[in-house]
Amino acid sequence: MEDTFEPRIVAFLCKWCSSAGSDLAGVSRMEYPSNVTPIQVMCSGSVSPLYIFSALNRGADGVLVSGCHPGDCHYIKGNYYARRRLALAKKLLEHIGLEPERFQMSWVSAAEGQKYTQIIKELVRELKPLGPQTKLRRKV
Amino acid sequence: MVNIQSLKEEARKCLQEGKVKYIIGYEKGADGWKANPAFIKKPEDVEKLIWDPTCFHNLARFLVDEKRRKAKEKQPDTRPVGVVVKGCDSRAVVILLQEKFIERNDVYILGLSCEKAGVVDERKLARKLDGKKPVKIELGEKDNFLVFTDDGKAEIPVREILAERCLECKANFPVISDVLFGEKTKREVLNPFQSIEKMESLAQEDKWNFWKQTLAKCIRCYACRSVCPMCYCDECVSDTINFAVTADTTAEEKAQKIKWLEKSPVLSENIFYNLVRAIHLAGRCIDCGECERACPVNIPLRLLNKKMEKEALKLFGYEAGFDPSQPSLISCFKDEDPQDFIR
Amino acid sequence: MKKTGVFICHCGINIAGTVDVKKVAEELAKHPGVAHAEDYVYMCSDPGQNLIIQAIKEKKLDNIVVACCSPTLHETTFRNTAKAAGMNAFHCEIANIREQCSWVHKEMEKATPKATKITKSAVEKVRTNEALEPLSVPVTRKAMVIGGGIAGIQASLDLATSGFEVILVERSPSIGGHMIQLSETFPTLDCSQCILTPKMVEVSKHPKIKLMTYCEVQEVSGYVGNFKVKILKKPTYVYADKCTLCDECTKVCPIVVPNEFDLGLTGRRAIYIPFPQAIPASYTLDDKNCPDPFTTIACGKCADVCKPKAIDFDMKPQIVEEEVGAIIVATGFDLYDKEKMAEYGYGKIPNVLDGLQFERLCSASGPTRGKILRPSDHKEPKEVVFIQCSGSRDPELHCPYCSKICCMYTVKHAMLYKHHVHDGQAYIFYIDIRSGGKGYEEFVQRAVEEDGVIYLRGKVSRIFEEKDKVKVWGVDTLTGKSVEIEADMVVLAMAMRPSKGAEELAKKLKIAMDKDGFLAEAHPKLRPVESVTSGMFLAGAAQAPKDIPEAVAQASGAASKAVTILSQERLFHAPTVAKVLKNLCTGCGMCVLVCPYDALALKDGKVEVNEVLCEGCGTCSATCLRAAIQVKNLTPLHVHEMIKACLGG
Amino acid sequence: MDKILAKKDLSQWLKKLDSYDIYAPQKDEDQWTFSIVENSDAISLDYPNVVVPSKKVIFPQREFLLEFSQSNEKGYQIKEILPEEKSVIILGLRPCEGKAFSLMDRVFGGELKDPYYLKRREATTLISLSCSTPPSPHCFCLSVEGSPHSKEGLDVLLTDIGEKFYVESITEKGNRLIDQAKQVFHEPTSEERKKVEKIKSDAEKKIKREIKGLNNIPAKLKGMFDSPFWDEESMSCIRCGICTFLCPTCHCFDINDEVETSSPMLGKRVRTWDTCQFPDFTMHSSGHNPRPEKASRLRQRINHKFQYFVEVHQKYQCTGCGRCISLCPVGIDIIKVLEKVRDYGA
Repeated sequence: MEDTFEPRIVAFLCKWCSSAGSDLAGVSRMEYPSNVTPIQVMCSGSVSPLYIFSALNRGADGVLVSGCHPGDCHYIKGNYYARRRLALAKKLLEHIGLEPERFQMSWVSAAEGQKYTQIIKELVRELKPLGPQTKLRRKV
Repeated sequence: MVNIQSLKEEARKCLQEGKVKYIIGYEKGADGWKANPAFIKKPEDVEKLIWDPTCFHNLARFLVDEKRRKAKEKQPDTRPVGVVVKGCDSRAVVILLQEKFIERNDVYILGLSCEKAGVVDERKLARKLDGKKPVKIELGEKDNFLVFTDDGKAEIPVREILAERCLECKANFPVISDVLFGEKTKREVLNPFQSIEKMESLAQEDKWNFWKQTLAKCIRCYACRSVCPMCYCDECVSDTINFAVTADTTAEEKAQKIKWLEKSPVLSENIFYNLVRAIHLAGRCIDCGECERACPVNIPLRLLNKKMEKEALKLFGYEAGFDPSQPSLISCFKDEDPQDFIR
Repeated sequence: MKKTGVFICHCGINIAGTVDVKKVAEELAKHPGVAHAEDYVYMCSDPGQNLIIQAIKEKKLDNIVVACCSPTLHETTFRNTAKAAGMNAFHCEIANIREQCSWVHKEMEKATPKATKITKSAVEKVRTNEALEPLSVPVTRKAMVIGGGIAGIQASLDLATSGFEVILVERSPSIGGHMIQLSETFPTLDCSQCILTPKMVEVSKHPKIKLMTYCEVQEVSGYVGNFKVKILKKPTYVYADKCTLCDECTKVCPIVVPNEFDLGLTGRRAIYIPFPQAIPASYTLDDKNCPDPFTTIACGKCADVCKPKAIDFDMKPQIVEEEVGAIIVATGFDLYDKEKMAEYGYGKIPNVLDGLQFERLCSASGPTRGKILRPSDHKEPKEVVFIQCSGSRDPELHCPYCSKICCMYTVKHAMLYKHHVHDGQAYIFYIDIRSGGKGYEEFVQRAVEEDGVIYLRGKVSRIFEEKDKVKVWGVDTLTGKSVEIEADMVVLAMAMRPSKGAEELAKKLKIAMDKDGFLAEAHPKLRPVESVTSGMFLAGAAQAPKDIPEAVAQASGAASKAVTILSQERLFHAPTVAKVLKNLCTGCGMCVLVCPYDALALKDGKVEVNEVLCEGCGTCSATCLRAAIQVKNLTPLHVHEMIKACLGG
Repeated sequence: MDKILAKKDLSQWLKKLDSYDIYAPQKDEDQWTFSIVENSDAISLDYPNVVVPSKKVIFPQREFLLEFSQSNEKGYQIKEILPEEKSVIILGLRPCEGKAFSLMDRVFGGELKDPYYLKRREATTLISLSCSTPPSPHCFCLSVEGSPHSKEGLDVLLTDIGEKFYVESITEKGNRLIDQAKQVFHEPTSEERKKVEKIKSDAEKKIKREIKGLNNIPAKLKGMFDSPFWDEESMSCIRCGICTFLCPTCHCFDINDEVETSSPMLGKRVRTWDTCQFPDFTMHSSGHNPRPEKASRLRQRINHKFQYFVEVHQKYQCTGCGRCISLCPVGIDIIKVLEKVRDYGA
């Protein structure tokens, strides 16, 4: 399972820091696994818990939300709201028995291509042993 | 001790003086022992009002209907509505005020203190009586309930049949009211989160197996959201069609209704619905426990809401329903909010 | 069904090298609603763009997706291409399959499906987009500059000379900032006041500059091009127009307090003129010290002796309201707090000074008329120890960052000292010497070679007083020996901090600060003089420690940035702002609380968006429990569709 | 055909029927549910009303109608999905639920035939247990042309006569089941015949609740359509779906397309229970909602059961099982409502 299974990960990246950071990773030709499909949002503060639930419901094996470091938010405080809102969502998902690794958050600045690369690598490494996420996935 | 007579008197006065439109209280239900919501319009009807350990309902829920009704009236009667509230219900009123759903002068709050008790848990009671049919329940003198059944009377210690939510209640008397009946006797609550701690101690997989079985039972009758005063949205994000629609709603807007989850009562969609409800009630749920009581298939919904309540307190020092002027849980933050879970 | 066109760029081999672009095109052609899909070697080239325009026209496409590099690079290019083909700009979306795909993966069989997903998700997004036109607002062609130091002065002059009205707000009684306190400046050693005062005079004389000293910005509302500012005019109790500068008042004033201009090395009266060349040249009665806080008696002597009757004790604070189109923040710096450097005896031992105090000692206009005498006994110090990085580069205890100018001004200090005291010896404790800058390294060399300044690499462990000496214990990490110097005076190159009150101001202006409290620029490289809030610009040490030439350069940069706004009749604002679905809104006001820009307000129980204030961050929409407020073209529906596409669902 | 079956032999009989999926009431914490029998000891026939009635077996809350796909090459494609051929037994449902099926037969088997329902109904044999004591304090079957031992809609009716069941086979389907295990069935003795009659008549006496003068109500309702009565009565209604979802006779449904993947487009058309109590039940795409208030929805529920259905099928669409009364979170009592209708304006 571990070596064959390729987790499908959705990453919500804020435009100004994390998406820019992931662009930098590209510009610097860093390499990381291809499991993550990014969705660019304006600010991590705009990520509703529904987005995470929906991604898991649609069969994501893992979800990442990444924004600017506290204090660096392009919109001054959006990431602080994200931090609070998504902490609750994470607790809730773990409460119903979802593996904590399945939903994670990170702060990645526009200068942290290296960190972004690292996070994706770790994310994939952690998700592989878990196998496919079937708990919240819809079966039509 | 709450004096029901003085409640009736106050109610009568309000109605006679035309100070309120009507009064939402409790009356004996058809089956003879449980309370039902009562809508008292005439002074003479105040005699119907009762107060006993079966007054489960969170009557703040009906303020939502009242607002909708008023919105439709041509010349709305702007007098307040009188509403009887327990401690938990009063906190629901606080949330409705905090979220500007109602204004303070829309309601005349008749507060009842639960004092040393609260409401009974029907299921616990049924187990106790096993088969016997209750006809009347009263709060006894010494921390017990007097349960009258078709054959005689039983004295049951409060703790044994009291509803979980009352055992964990943070304020067993109204935090907001225009008149208060009964004493503000703070009941000692050892651990307000007892019920979920067992749950929390489980391994991830056991948690999952528990919820898998439990939520598979959900028939999506939506009694939980229907009975909840906080679920006042005209259109719920989990509804698959939009009906908060007016003449000027464009076809495009209608087409844009998102189908986050399917109507099918299958596990994945049931979980989605319950996750959405739990997260939307975070920092808003005041643990009146009505959702859990109303659920026909016994889903322990408090275990979801209580978890959010606990985290709100633990992570952000936030308690719902005590201060209408405070910003709601997710519309504020502190610089020192925890972020150890963030890479 | 809407017809979508998809255009996949090879970017030479940048994309095609790791992504099978043909395959992506095939896959997308199968995607419902995709009426056209093709790949091309360089989509951004003229032929590439023409091919897009052609396809739009021939296939009557409703919207297009260009799968290429990051939208930060060519989004504008292709949106203009779409416009050229008569399509609304917002019916064009970019799928980033280079930076976020081809450049970070090696195997084609993995990069290709990912590129496909990214492109499909862009297709789903563009299909959900609505056509939008930029919002346009008129511009108030007038600027405000906050802070009257060299940066503020330079910015004001540049703006005024470009023909725009400027309001220069300074909280102290005179402009000039810290630069006016300096004696000489490195590396040229020309006199600071001599080069600054002409600019100060120019400011005071310039017809387009409204100078507002002893004033503070109290409230800022509005948005780029249309800010409304409330300025608090603190009472000076002296009518500048009547005052003849006869100085009679100070002679009779009984109250003496430490003189800020000399950093407490001298005293001044409660009624005073900050320094001889102050602009505006006028006296100020400082009401913190008069009436005497202890006796609470206002003696009134000054008023008695004032022939022109320029003094008015009943002068009241005023609020002045102004409208401006752009704001430049140049609030400068302060030195690191005395208290925090107690370990170096700073503030306790009279002969331990900070850099600015030393500047005053060297300055011809200073307390000692330019003679270097130590404060305790006015003797000439024969041995002086200069300590760099006092408070800088010390993440554990003090400031983590490098204050940048200390290396240079310490060299200057040592040199000036030698020029005054030829038989004296100067020691400098340092971690590194950072002398990047025109003529800087040569300057350092000169100090060592010509003036015999002794550099000791290492940190000072202890400073204490012994008899009339200041003992300095330290280590020379190069020789490994511990050093003990019996100094007559110690000068600390204190760290630079954002000036006091900068944080408060930043909150009023709604501009971000970095972790050290300096004002944050919009982009560290590409937008170094813009704040994150459009229409507000940064200049000088308020943004980061910097020396005079840098401050001046940034000031001119900020000014020209401001001109890009002021020079326009109307401004255009991105139309991807929040919209309210009135049927769903219950008026709970949660979104109003979270909006960083005060762009939302409740009206008749529903929320309303001030579109020009809204920056489209979407925090409101994630807060709303009923999705009643959404950002145009990035609504929950957009995200929902993108999620589905990303997961092949 | 009447028989006797010793209770201890029930499991034997069921063994013989292992080709069937057997649904029977089984206890799960405080509640009973109809679920497939894994081992016959789990069956508990002495139970109060099962919360979710056995209608869920023949009229499932969710069922597939067809699957569809769409691609740029093949265009749209559709394939019907019919219920799988599988014989089913529902054991131990109450007579009122059997009656409920007979009512639903009129809906799904009328001039418009519903293949999904009918196929399942055909494949299902109903073995009911008559109520010697009312399974709910709110039973009122006698008032709505039912009885604790009604055979309507059933194939077999069991009556508990102590150590044994008195077995009455009503249909061919019923006979077939009994024939599969002849040896465990015996001819009833005349005592046993008397005993069962006695038990049945006693059972009727034990039913506490009733509505008098129900026959005038349909006409009365007709006249009360626009009456403010409904506003009054619905004040406490919270517009949840309990009363209708859990009513053995309620059969309204909604149809949705559940899309599996959108590229290529693939999905199923799904039928799920719906209820007149939900505000979106009557929502028109125009935005017009003919039943915007809960008053009109409570009225609909009562009118459908006691006026419209009567007009079309000459039957009340109610079996008196009492679920809607005992499960309503705010204690709305259909009997009280009907009595008030009866006495309204009198």
